[in-house]
Amino acid sequence: MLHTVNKSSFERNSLQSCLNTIDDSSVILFIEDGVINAANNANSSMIADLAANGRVFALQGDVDARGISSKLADNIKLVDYSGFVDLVVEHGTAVSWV
Amino acid sequence: MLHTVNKSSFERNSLQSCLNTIDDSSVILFIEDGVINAANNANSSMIADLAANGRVFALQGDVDARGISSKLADNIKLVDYSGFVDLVVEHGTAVSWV
Amino acid sequence: MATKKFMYLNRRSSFGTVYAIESLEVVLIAAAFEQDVSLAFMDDGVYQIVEGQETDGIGMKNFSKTFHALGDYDINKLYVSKESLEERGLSESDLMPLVYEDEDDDWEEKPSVKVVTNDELKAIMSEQDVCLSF
Amino acid sequence: MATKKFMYLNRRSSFGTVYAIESLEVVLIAAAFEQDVSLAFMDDGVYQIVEGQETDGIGMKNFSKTFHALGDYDINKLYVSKESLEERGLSESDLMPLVYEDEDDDWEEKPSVKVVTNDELKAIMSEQDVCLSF
Amino acid sequence: MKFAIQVNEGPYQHQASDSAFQFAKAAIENGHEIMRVFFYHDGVNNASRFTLPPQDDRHVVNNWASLDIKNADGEPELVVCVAAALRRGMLDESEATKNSIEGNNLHPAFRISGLGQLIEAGIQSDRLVVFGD
Amino acid sequence: MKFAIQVNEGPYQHQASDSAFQFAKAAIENGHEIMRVFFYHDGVNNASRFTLPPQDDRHVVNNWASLDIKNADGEPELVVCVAAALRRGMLDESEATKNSIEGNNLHPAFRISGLGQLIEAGIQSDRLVVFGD
Repeated sequence: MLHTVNKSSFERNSLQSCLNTIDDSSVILFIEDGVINAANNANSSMIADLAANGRVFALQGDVDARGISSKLADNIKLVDYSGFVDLVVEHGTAVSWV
Repeated sequence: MLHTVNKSSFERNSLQSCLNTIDDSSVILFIEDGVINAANNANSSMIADLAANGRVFALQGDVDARGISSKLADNIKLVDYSGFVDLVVEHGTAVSWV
Repeated sequence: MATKKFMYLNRRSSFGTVYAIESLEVVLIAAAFEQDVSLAFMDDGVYQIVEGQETDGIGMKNFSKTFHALGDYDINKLYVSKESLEERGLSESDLMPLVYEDEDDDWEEKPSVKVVTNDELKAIMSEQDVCLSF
Repeated sequence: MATKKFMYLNRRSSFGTVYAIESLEVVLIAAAFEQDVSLAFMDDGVYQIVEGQETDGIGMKNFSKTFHALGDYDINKLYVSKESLEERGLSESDLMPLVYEDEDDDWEEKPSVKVVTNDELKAIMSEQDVCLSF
Repeated sequence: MKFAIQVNEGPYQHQASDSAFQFAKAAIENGHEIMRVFFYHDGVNNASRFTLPPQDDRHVVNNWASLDIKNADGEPELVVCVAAALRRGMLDESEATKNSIEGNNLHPAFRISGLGQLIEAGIQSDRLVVFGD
Repeated sequence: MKFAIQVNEGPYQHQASDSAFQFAKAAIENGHEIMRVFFYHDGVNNASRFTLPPQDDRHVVNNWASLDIKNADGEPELVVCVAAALRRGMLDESEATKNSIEGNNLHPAFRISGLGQLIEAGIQSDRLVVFGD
């Protein structure tokens, strides 16, 4: 499964809820304000293990828009919209943590 | 000042942000989904002291709509919309933690 | 048509936003399509099915009773996060007693609501073909 | 007209929602009314004035440069929550160097942005007559 | 006392507009004046005369109109921000004509004006209360 | 692959509609099919032909229209939920006439239909992706 998270974990609980129910083969893609979760900050430990396993992606355009491209946490993989489409194709059911 | 909080602290950080910057003479009114913060739950300690000082209000109509009228935390004062108006009159500047 | 597993993921309470009522409207339509339908209630979504909602004081429509109709539409898999309930000081007895009649068991009335752990929910979610989030 | 203290409270980042840009539009209009204007940036609102925002990849308008115009409109009290910056791994040097020319000090260029603790912000908020939240 | 109200969200999606209406109604019933309601962001969508909710639900737009909030000149003080309105497709006859659009959707109990009306409301009212998401 | 997209928020207020558009565009460029975009909740507001953003900003409604998503019969597959639309003042000519409203605001690149179209999209597509707040 592909889980998209579009909100900052500082503002909302959606990343935590996603992490509570994500299975071992799923990946997470941060889009919109969700890319704030891809920055190196006080909440980074939430996703460190998943990222180390190559399971955390962030949308490049949204990262650039927030001015945090030089501040990403370790092991975040960047994709463009075309890469977003590929993730949906590859990982099957898409769950949006809106 | 009157601070209104209209979101659940389980979903958003607005109650915490309000508490970080509320001064000693201000009161809080929970409206809409903010009344979830008036229920007795895992986050109740956030507002226990303020409530004990009589500084925490909740809108009765919103409490009833969420089915939590029998589950309120200690010392929450209920008001109707008329009481909401009175709080705005009495406490001056209104800050909405939208 | 092929049968797919549809999950409706409800994470918000009933009246602060429109998502709860408009999610329920989708679910009622979905019943006609004879797909495998599950509803998940987690986070503040658990408040959607708390017993005793009264909306007279806010001038909004009280649609909570509509959940009782789901059983008649063969929608009887309502999964509620145990952890979400507990955090909110709620238990199963605070929820509406939603039921359905089991056609495979002499139409016996059975509960539609099942409180599950997040780990159980994880397994249920993993089986879904389509997830609609509200 | 009487002079009142107006605070614009910005708690959300720039592009996920419209609040940031439409807040800035209000502030620019407000300048014409010669009121006492302060802006507060807290929570994810601090991202609004981070240096180096680039929106080509999302097809949205990059309005971040408009913050540089505030000084010309005598809007030079931009308070940024220290705690909000720190939580997000940001420091003052990550913010846009927003300045104004001080007419009371031989038009010397001075910083408009002031990083303050939540306690300092509390005191500033307490003095306001009107608070517009975005 | 003289109140001003800002509404930041549209009808039905968020409770903000309902809460603001209930607040305004209670203020008027308590003998206060609502000098202006300013609709900003998606709040502009509260002003559509095309709105057709189900029979058994409240009619948010008509609720606002029923308050009949006007100034001394008889103009509506349910004010819709022009910039926010155009961006979201809320037009009165004048804006529609100016932009060569056929038709318009602004309810006659509302009027379109500039952001200055919000600042002015903040200055002239005793209290400004914001309702949003 | 055959994609369906659900859009839950209106234009400009939230990024959801922009993200969904960029995703749809990329999918088409990569050779996939967008079999339907279903606009629900405030998402219905993406279909307004009255929308007039500032010159220097993107035009969200025209962006969607530019994708020219149609089915084999030539009908638009930018589908607006009728219940959500009526509640929010989004009308085509037929709904306006039926409800005795003068005027309508649906952009011709979209069509109004029932919620069954969302379920059908879930069944018939290979992937359904939701964009919301």
